[in-house]
Amino acid sequence: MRNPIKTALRAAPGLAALLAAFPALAQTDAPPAIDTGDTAWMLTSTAIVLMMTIPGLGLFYSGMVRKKNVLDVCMQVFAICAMVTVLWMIAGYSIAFGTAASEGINAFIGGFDRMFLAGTTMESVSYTIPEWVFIMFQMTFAIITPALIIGAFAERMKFSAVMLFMGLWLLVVYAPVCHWVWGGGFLASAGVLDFAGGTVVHINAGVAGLVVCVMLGRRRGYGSVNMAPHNLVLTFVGAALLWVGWFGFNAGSAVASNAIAGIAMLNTQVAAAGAALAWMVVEWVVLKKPSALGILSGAVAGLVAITPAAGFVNPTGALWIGVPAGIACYYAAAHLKKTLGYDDSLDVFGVHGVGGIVGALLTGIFADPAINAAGEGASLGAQIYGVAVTVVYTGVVTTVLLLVTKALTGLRVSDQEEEEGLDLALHGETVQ
Amino acid sequence: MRNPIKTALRAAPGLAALLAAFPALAQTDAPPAIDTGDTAWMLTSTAIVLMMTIPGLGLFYSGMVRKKNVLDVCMQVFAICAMVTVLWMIAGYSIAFGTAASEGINAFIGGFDRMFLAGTTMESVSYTIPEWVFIMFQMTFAIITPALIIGAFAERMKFSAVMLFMGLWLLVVYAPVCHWVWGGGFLASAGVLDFAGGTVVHINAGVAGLVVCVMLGRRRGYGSVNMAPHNLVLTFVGAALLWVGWFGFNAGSAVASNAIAGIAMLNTQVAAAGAALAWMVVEWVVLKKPSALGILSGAVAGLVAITPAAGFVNPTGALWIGVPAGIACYYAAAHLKKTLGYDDSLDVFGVHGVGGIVGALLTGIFADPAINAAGEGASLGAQIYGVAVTVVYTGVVTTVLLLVTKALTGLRVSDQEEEEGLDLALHGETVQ
Amino acid sequence: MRNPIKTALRAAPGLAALLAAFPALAQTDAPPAIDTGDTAWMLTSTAIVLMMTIPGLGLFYSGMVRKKNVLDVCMQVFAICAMVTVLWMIAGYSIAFGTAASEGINAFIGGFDRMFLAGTTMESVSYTIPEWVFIMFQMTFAIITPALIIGAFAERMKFSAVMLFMGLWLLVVYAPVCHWVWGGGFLASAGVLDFAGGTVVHINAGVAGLVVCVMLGRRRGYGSVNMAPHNLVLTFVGAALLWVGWFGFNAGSAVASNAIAGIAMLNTQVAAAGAALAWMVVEWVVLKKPSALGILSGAVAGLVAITPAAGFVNPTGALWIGVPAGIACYYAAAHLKKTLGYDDSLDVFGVHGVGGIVGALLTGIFADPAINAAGEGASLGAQIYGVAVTVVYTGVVTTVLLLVTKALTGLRVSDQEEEEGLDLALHGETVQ
Amino acid sequence: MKLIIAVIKPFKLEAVREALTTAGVQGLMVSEVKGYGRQSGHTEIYRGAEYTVNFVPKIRIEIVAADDQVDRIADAIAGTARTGKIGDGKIFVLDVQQAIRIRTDERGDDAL
Amino acid sequence: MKLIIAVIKPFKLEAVREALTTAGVQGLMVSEVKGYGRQSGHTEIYRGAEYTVNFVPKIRIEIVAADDQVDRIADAIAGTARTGKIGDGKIFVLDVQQAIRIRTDERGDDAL
Amino acid sequence: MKLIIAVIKPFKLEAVREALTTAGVQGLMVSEVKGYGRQSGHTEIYRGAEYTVNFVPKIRIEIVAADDQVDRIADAIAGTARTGKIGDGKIFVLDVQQAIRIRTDERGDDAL
Ligand SMILES: Nc1ncnc2c1ncn2[C@@H]1O[C@H](COP(=O)(O)OP(=O)(O)O)[C@@H](O)[C@H]1O
Ligand SMILES: Nc1ncnc2c1ncn2[C@@H]1O[C@H](COP(=O)(O)OP(=O)(O)O)[C@@H](O)[C@H]1O
Ligand SMILES: Nc1ncnc2c1ncn2[C@@H]1O[C@H](COP(=O)(O)OP(=O)(O)O)[C@@H](O)[C@H]1O
Repeated sequence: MRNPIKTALRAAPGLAALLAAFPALAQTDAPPAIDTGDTAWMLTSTAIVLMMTIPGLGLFYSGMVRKKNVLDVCMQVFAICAMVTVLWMIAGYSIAFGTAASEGINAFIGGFDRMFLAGTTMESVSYTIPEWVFIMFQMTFAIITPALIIGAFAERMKFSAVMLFMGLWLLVVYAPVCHWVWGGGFLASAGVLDFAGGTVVHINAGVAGLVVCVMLGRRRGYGSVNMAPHNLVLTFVGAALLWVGWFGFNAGSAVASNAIAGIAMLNTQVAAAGAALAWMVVEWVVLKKPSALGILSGAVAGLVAITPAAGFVNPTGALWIGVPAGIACYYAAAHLKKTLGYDDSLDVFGVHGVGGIVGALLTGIFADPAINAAGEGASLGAQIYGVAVTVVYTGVVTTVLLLVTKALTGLRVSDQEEEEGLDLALHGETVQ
Repeated sequence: MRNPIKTALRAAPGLAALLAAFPALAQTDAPPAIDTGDTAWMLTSTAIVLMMTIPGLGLFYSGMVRKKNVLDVCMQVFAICAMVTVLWMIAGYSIAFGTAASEGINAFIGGFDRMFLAGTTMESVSYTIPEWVFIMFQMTFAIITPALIIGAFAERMKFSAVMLFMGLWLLVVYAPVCHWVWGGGFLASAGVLDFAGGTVVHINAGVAGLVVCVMLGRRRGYGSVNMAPHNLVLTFVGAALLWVGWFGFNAGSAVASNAIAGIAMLNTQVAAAGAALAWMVVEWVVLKKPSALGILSGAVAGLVAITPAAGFVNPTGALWIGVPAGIACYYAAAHLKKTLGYDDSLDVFGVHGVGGIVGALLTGIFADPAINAAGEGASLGAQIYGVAVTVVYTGVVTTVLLLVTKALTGLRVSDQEEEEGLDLALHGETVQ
Repeated sequence: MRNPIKTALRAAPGLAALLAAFPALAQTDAPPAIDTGDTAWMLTSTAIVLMMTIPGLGLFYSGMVRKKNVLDVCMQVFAICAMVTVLWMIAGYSIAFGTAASEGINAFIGGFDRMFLAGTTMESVSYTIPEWVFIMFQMTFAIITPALIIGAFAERMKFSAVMLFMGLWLLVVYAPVCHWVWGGGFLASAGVLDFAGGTVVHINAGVAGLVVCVMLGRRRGYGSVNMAPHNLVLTFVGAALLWVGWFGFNAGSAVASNAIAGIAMLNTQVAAAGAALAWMVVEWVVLKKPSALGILSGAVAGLVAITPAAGFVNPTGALWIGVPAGIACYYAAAHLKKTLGYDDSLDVFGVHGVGGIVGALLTGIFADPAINAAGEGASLGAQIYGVAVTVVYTGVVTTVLLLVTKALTGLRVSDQEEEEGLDLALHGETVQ
Repeated sequence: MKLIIAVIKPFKLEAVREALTTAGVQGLMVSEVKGYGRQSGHTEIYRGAEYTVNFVPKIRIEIVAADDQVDRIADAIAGTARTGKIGDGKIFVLDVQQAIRIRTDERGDDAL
Repeated sequence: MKLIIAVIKPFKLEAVREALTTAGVQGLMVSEVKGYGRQSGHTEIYRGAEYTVNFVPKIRIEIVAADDQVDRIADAIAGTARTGKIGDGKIFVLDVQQAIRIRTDERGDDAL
Repeated sequence: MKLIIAVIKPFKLEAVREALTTAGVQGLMVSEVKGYGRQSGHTEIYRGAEYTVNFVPKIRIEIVAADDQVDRIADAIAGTARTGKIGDGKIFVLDVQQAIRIRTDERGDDAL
């Protein structure tokens, strides 16, 4: 039988933080008790991380597309949420947090022993919370990661292709990478620090987005037709809900209601603010007008960048992660994309890929042992290793999955459907 | 004097769950202590259940009406929220959770001893939380139930009639039915399982909605004029906030921050996802295009259906409650309504009535004693009894209250007001 | 070295409440332990108070302006959120909650010992929560207060002027006033009761708003051009999120997960409802049509008015604070403004100034020692004193800061920019 | 050929379109306009401000038709759009020199 | 009868409407158009993409009037809408063959 | 002078505007209309209700031009807007009596 405590210790974001906080847990086998306060915070965190995706991400993205494609974006986000829920329950959680028979295999994948959540009972405890809550919390991470990718191929991909690709990607890319970092896999062993998912969630989604948009090709009329965001009020609301929900994402990754959760929340706030201001100032200087799209994008860039670092750095460190992230992502979205010529519709790579990499690397630099003893062993080298492995794996496997999807359903809508708008063409609906 | 502990034990959703969890409470009279963790979760649950109604339900519904009626819908939801708050404090809580002088009466109605919240002090405890919090939590349920009904008569009922009818309905229908199930009334004694309000909230509102829309008659032009939803982005946001808030509704009904809350949250997620996918797939197969309205409606259908079962079933059971609920509600909204010819504008009966009944019955089948000892006595018979009693009572009394309202204020706006739109005609405002 | 416990005791909203609740704390120096339940509720409160500003306030305000200025409003709110975050971390928290060298100075200002959050460690505790959490919670109050002001000068102030003025105002007005009331300053000593910020937040912002709109002059075409709210659905969502978030604001000001938090939440709900109904009824009687704008404004008026009283009064008291607040604010927005002729675009003074004053005064009348022992010493005199001091200080200093801003950046956009709309003129964007 | 411009009440659009189809009209354009006329607008009040909105929403229908069709078409519109209350709208007829079907380059009546 | 089409800057609408009422005009139609002319549009930049928006929002006013009213009306419009800056707009006059008031079936000048 | 009214498919707007600029057109008005013609609309289904939406979104372009420019302009529009599929749209030409540039009070061809 699997040992619930060992599983619990392996199965978590903010792992090192917790080992530091509860050293005793690592040594004894006494069943840990449930703490109602910790559980309350994790229930709340779960709710607000779900809110990041629906409606948060849906609004953030749908405000940026043209009016004829807005419902398609909302529906993709919502359908991914539903599909990942069922897949996570059936197999995703097991692949990420189950225990493979051999230790060699377990370094890479978590096994199929926990399919349909087998083995979880009313007494199962992860850390100091019921395992049901831990499953739910992790599920919300599994939901948002594929949903992030849709920004890269918005306004041109078939709905059937989206569903097929995302289902495969969850099981073949997300779940294993999640296992490597949080499920006791080889990246955790290598000392890669990722408090709340900079690598697992953001670099992962950012790179996948880049691959998809390159393989799909640009939108019709890209570069000549005006594709300005149709309603940035939606994007404002989306960015705001992402920000608020990110407290659950980052402070929730402490898996406890304690000082680590507190500093993680504060760092999240400071980095988001720093990056938002940085993007705004750069735009103000360069383009003479600070834009709403700019400051909102900047905030998200900062949130992405602080994700791996939230429970490891001090607030000043958070500021120094946020500001460069805002500038780097501005550069990526405004210049790199133009130079390289790919059409990453809503800058998934520019914000999540680049912001995630900036954050992952700076975590190695700014980790402060006074905040979290686990930060002591932080090294830039380990961080680079973690980033590199993820980029390569995701890049390659995403390509393969897209080829499979293309063979089965095709990837792009027809020219006429693209012209008409995906809302009407694919869903028979329009926004008035 | 009434015994606060006994009241507390009677006065609660998820009652059986709690009796199982704290058996000691049932035997001793020692004042239970407040648990800060449980209280934290219940404060949070209260906040997000309120968020289900404002703005959640307001957005869900207002996106589905025509542009000329959108503010009327928002305003009805908001005004009901305000009015029920005051009525609940004055009399509703007392009727639902007070103690009638005689036990015979108490089976049906809770008495008037707690009007204006008399008897609640800073020391009053319900379960392990301050009674103030319990009052607030229950208030949010009392708010959303009448608000759900407005979807059935949207776009044609007088605002004054809405207010009068809703005030009466709260006191004469909602509060007593709430007492029957959660306040120690006869349905609880009969072994009817309703974890978080499938009967009290959803069947109740669904049946009332059906009665109102039939008595009011159809909207002008129904069947010939295009009444397509004017902005499904609003409906998307509304459905998403309902989903998130439902965690407070269902997991909050554990009245504790524990494994029951955890499994209730997970079940909620799984059932919503299953029903959303089911509705989407049926639509895809039947109509060739999966619509945003469809998947959003499906999710709500699943949330409704899992409500009575959330703390009694395992996740696989939740999936098997969600999927049929999605299909049944699709059928009700797309076919049953057409066949019978009533104009339930936004399918309150089709989703809440039908979904509620599906959920109530399947709770009797899927209740798993390994999850919750209280599920042991589950029986389809008791569930059918509970549904039948509620349908009949609500159906009859709602009819009477509508006749009273009609006599006092009239029910429908004039043809010209309906044509012009209720926003301008009743509130002097329009959305640009 | 400063004593962390004494600081904690001084440094808090709902101060008196806590002194009453934990009398022991005031006498011993034993380090208080962290309570995970209290911490969970404060983490949650922080998240939902941030949600009040982004997106809540942004939506509430942007729905009320004309379509050409909607993004400018959103962006101001968002940029203030980011800027205040950084300023609060650098100096604001220190000014408000630091300890000045001399006691004489400390009555007025908190000193610069805590700049860059110096001195806060992973062991720092405020009350029963990590100090990081307390810093974050307070930060969300510091964010919303200046953001409230923008409603007064909406549709005509330069974005650069907004940023400069707000940065100054935070440090020179907000932080000191916060210190006076919650940081151990002279208003606390004088027995002024302000549970959650009626004076610090609402009167402060309301008066500042009045000063700005008078100094800026009216919008072009004020009184002849139709400036009706362009989309009250946004305002509905904003008001609803303000309402929900206010639970964190008021119940969070208990800095604990207990009966005080419970009664504060219930009072918040009742007062909001009472004021919403009051405004609606007045409008219905006077103008024959109850408007969405009216009931939404009324709810906010009630929320403002209950803020200073939330943890001191009983629910009936809350109702008697809400109802007059709704009526008084209706009068201020609909008549006083007209009579005096200033153009407070979105009635910041009419709702927050007037509502705040009504609430502050009525707190002195309705404070109930059975709810909170700290209410025993409540006196109308002390309340008037608190209001007067704040009005004068804010009025004078805001004027000075505006003159400084005017000299450095100018205050108003050009006539042509105002005509064209601030979205396009200042940010190069439009809502389609 | 003639251009017929009709301004009608919005809720009459569907009925008028059907009447026109019956009358043999095969093509037309519809747009939203704000009308100003005898029919008065409404008053908006919000937070003390009071404005008269002079404009009333109307629908404009435009049809280019052969000369001999004009009367039938005008009658079809007038007959269907009439409610007898102020604000029913107007029909205007203008002369058209030329019509071209873009797809086929047909000209004149053939292009309609 | 004549159809007068005026394209003006949006913020001049209310003033022009008042001037027209003063000049005795009792009915008109207003619609929103995008204008293209000497007045140049603006540039939109977002995340590296840069587009010139050539069109400028304008308001089109249409009035059908008796022949002898046309000059007065055109003068009233031009006088009120003029700012002297590029983009003030145009007035076009077309001939109208027939006008019908739907409500009463009145024809010609009586229908206006 | 003539008024040229062209109804085209929305996605052709930018191309047509460029062709017109090349053809020397210096001013025009663009508005959105709902077109009804041979090209059929689509069916909307929601929760059991089924409606045929008869109207198709179109763009109307209006240009007032000197008489001798009309053919070139019409050709430029037709040539650019043609896809060969049903629904490409129409061009109508009407006579214009007078044109005034509001800014300068210029009249006739000078006002264009
Ligand atoms: N002279 C006119 N020129 C252009 N449009 C007109 C004219 N007179 C009326 N209209 C249009 O016809 C509509 C109806 O006219 P109105 O005077 O309100 O009622 P009725 O047609 O019943 O006399 C107006 O809203 C306006 O759009
Ligand atoms: N030849 C034309 N045909 C139709 N509309 C025109 C024409 N020329 C100009 N317009 C309209 O008049 C508006 C103003 O014209 P513009 O050339 O910008 O300035 P001005 O009228 O001051 O010369 C344009 O935006 C366009 O809508
Ligand atoms: N007689 C007409 N009068 C006014 N507009 C017309 C007329 N006929 C067609 N149209 C417009 O032209 C558009 C295209 O016409 P349609 O019959 O669909 O295709 P085609 O131009 O290829 O024959 C229609 O949508 C309508 O807006």
